[in-house]
Amino acid sequence: MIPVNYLDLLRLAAPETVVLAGALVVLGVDLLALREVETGLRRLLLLILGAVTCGAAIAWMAAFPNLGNFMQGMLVVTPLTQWVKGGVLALAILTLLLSGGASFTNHWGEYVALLLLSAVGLMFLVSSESLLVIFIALELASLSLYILAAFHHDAPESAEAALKYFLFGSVSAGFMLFGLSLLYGLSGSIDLREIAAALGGPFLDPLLAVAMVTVAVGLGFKIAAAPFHLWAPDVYQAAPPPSAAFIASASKLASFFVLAKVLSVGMGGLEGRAVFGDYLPGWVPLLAALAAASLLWGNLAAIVQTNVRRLIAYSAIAHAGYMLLGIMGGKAGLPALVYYAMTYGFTTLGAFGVASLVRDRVGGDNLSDFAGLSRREPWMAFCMLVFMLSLAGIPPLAGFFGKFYLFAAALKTSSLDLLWLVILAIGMSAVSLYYYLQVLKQIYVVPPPSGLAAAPIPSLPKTVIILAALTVIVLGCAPNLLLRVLAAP
Amino acid sequence: MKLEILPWLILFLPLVAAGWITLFTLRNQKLSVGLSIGAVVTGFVLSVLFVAVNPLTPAPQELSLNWLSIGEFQVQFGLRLDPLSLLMMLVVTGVAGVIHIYSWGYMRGDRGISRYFACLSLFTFSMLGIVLANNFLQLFIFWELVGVSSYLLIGFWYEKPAAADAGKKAFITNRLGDFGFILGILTVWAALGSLNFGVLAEKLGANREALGGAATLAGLLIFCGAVGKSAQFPLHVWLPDAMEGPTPVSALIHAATMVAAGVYMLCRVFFLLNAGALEIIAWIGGFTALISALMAIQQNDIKRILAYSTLSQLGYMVMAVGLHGPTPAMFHLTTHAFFKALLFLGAGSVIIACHHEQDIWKMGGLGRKMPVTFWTFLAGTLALAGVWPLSGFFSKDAILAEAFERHHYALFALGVMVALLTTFYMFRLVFVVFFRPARAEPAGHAVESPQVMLWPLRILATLSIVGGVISLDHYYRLQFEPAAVGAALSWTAQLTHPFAHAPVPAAFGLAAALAGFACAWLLYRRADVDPLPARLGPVARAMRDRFYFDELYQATVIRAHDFIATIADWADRWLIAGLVVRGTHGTTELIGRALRLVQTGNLQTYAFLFALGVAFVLWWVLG
Amino acid sequence: MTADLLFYLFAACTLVCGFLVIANPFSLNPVTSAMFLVLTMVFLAGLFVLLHAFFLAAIQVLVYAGAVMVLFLFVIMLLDLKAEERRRLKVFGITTGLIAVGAILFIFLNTLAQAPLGASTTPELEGTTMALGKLLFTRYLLPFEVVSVLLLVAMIGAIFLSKKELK
Amino acid sequence: MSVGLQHYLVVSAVLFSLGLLGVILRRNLLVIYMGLEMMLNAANLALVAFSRFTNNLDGQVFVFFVITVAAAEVAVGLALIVALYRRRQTVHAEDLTCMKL
Repeated sequence: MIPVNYLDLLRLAAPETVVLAGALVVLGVDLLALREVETGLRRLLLLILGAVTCGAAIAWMAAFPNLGNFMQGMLVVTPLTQWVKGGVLALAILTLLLSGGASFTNHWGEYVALLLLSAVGLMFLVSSESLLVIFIALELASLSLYILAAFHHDAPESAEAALKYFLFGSVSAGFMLFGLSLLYGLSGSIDLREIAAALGGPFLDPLLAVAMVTVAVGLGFKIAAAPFHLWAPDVYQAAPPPSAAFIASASKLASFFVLAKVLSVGMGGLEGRAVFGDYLPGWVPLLAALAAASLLWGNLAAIVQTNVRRLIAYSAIAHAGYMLLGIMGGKAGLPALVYYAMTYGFTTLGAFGVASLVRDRVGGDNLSDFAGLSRREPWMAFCMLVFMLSLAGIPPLAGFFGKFYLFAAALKTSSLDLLWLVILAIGMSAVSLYYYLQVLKQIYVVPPPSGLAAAPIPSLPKTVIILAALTVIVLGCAPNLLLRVLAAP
Repeated sequence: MKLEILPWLILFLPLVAAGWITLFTLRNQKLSVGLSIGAVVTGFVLSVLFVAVNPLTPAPQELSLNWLSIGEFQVQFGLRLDPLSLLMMLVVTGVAGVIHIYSWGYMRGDRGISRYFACLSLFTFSMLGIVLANNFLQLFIFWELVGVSSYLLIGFWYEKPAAADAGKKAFITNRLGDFGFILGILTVWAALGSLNFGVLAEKLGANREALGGAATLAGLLIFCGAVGKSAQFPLHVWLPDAMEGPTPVSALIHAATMVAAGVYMLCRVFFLLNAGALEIIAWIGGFTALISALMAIQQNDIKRILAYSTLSQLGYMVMAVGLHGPTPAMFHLTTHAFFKALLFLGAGSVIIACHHEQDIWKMGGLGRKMPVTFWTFLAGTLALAGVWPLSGFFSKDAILAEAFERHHYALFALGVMVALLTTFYMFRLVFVVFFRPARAEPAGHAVESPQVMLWPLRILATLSIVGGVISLDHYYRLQFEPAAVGAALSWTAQLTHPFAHAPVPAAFGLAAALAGFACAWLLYRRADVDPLPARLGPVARAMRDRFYFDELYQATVIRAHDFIATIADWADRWLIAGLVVRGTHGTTELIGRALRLVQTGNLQTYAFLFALGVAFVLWWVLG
Repeated sequence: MTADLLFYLFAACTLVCGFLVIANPFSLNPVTSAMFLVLTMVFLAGLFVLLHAFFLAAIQVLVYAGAVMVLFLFVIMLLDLKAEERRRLKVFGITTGLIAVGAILFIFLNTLAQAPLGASTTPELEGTTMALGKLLFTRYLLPFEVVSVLLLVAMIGAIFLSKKELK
Repeated sequence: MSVGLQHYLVVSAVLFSLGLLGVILRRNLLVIYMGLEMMLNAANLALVAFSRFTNNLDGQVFVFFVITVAAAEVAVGLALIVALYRRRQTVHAEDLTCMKL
């Protein structure tokens, strides 16, 4: 009989508990106190309540840095997981504030609560090393996100996209569960460290390879890596913009972190080698294949897109390819990966924000709807410039440094084994500039359509977008701010 | 090292100006202009002060801050101060300052003048960043920033679709070169574990073979960056299009400084390049020099002629680097910065006077109406043509001498040929633009430009004339061959030094200039339409040797020109524009069709592809 | 020996019913599929019993056959979907789908055949309610709590999504 | 040959593939869901079998949670179908092609 210390659990899971309590409060307040309040005010109050909750959780983590390990890996809190959770919460705050001017629903209580609950799921996902908790947390986050994707009350595509998201999520959850069961069966444990100890390496049992692949399929779905990305363009295009932004940013950050953890902690000795002529099965060749496919598919498909959100979706697939290189970079790659995923999160969130503003104003988010944005909204145009150039990897923005550090880590760790993949990645990032400039061309060069009524844009989303752009610039100029703490042993 | 704060100030003043203008003074044009000019002129004064206080010595100095330190990955943000960077800093701030002042006159009345000066300041900052960088990563960051500011400035008149497209083309083409560059940087880092130039030089100095088998590859990858930025074949296509930007921008960015950054970078990392890489570099440079000189002959747009001429001279410099001669390369880079900036500014003056007419066959007779412009332009032309005792002669001679001394006679002959062609097309330009009566209405009413535009011309003309005898090569030699350097020669000794030191190249150089001038004189002194395309030439005033030159031209030049033009056009259309810039109709069509087959929106198709993906990945991992 | 026979019986029934869920040659009505799914679940519960997982067998029947299936039938009735599935079958789609799934199944079975699983310890584990319950509230306390949050999400979602939008 | 772990795993793998096949081939969303349920159940079977043959109760606890999660998922999924049916009057996968390319 193992004694349980409930206080211990509460102490370690305090940030999650705070957010969960916040979600319940939001629901309760919405039902009891705000029934009669006018929608705009109600929305504002609920969003601020949600943001304050996330802020409180961050503050808690900063003030009481409790580290520890609850019940052999059920909950493992380290400085790095705290930072990743902080990133998830910061992205949640921005997503919430981004919704301040949106009108896709009237059920703001449910919306905010679900967003917070999915953040809870992502936080548990980040800080657990137990297969069971990882699975449940993943499902918690996913279920909330499915619902969030369907929140658009008068757009039929929204429900369709959510359904596709749901179906693919469930199929990949099925695959992942199958893989987890094999992993459990082969090692006799559900704790990642015990699994690593039981499995050893470096030679890969075929059944273990199946387990590895199916688990990677499940997580590959979450990170939208090709060929498991098919849902992403539809969801990014049709879900309410803030939901899509959250799916593209926070969910991706947490999923990448957990994929890296499952592979590097749980299958520590099974890297294998992905060099032509010197092939050793393992997760490096697996990820290399996914990365190459994502890079090619994402970048090439983005070239022909006419819808900006769909374009961002394909570019997100391509970026999943870059980030996979970070996992292959091993220990040195992890900080690079987290840095990249975080800055990418801010960038893509901001880009979705701009797209959502354009959509509210012009009525669509096709490329042509961005025409002349620089003359209507110079600040938003400038922010979009920052986001696009950062995604394309132009210094001194965060996207450049993130890529550089990822590539360097992957090359160094693999002692040039992955050179071919790095070459592909750099080449594809050169190609990507083409479609990012396509967006900028619309914004800066093409004259705006005449007869567009001037309307003030809500200040809350505007502030969020400018904040995101600032973050991208500052973290690009001074990457050490974030990297130093991420790489701290 | 005294006054260590100065280099930092010089670097960051333009950035402060750019930021301040963007944030606060976009509406106040006068203040914006003043801030921008003030920043760069102050930078120049401080540079002079700094060099005066700290005499140039071969020992490099570094000022650095820790920028990044993550495990074994250490990068500094630092300034490397040695003769190379200090001289280049003087050149950049000096030329930029002159061009800033000129722009004030040239851009007067443009609505976006504040934006223009903000971009110009941003450019100056980035260029200084390249010059002063002490490590590869920092160099690359500023390298890209220079690309961004060039993109913004080429597309400055974004209402013109051609300008916007040219900006995009320049940006993307440069990105292709940078693809190789960053890969080269990563290779060097993976092999040697550092990005700092000083550390790398030490490591390679201690062990020549430290890079192992990757040496040639790394060298060529890094050279890719220079191919893009310095517009060498086959990535040369963006530079002529970049002439869509305002003329002072062409002078500063696409003639004097930014495009020279590639050459500068090659000299900066000269220690990394091994003989194999250098050989290829030399040939690419020589080839670029020749084809672009040939192309320049048949251009009618005054700025495009100068653009091709720039390409050709850049090829010259790259060839010099490839011939193990960073000293002559940097020497020529410096003098070229003077006279090519002068020529562009002179062209700008002409263009303004002719109400934005750029076709040389619609000009004429401007020599009388614009005397200052004419005489300074002539000085620039003579310098570019390599006429003794102007600056171009000395630097060009240094390159030819390098080729001659290394017994690289093929490239030597190529260099002489290019020198001949250079004189030819430049005097063609001079004759057509400044002599004969005006051929079109605007040129008839042309008047001299305002003083704010003329003083920069005078300053640059002075530099172009004396640039060869102010010991520039001596100081560069301090950097590259500190062992072989003697005392600086007096300016009179420098005047005759080439003839004493290496008479054969000097004689060939002068002869080439003379021959080129003679051809131009015969063909264009009295021409009102270009006689070359007509092929027969004006029979009425036929003279035997005229025919002789004409036929020679037909037999060799035109055919070679046609051939090369076909190749270059093919490269432009298919390699660069086709596959990358425009994505061609075919490519996008293909992708679109493939995508339509896959992303049908149909769940079943998605599910099937998902399963197929799983099966494939399983197969791949199980091997 | 009886256990072995029962295994084969239950396994065969599970798979046959499973097949009939997805491809019933006699009826494409979702109600039939749902009924066969119930049977599949029940036979699976039988397999669980053979594996001495008594508690799970009970749960399986209760939750799946009891709750989930009712939910399915409820929705089918609610949407009134009797005469829907009358569309042309696509031979190409079916073939390619079969090939893809066949490939995956082949890989699974092939690796299972090679896997060194035979010599395991003698099974003596009993999945009693007592043992599971103790674990649930000690070692598995955290997932237990997280699952409760998950159910909350499902509840909010189900209510929000299926209720009629008030105009 | 007496029934061992391998036998259960084979059943599990076949059931999993059947479920996947249902997802790929069937066009009625409800039946697709049933396929999904079968995939999850196949994994459950493998977990229970492993638990039994490695003398480790973790697997059974895992299954307990999976059943709960699956029930929650079904609730949300069916609600999604109902919501979709309200707006589009269809439960056919082929009718869901608003977005392409």
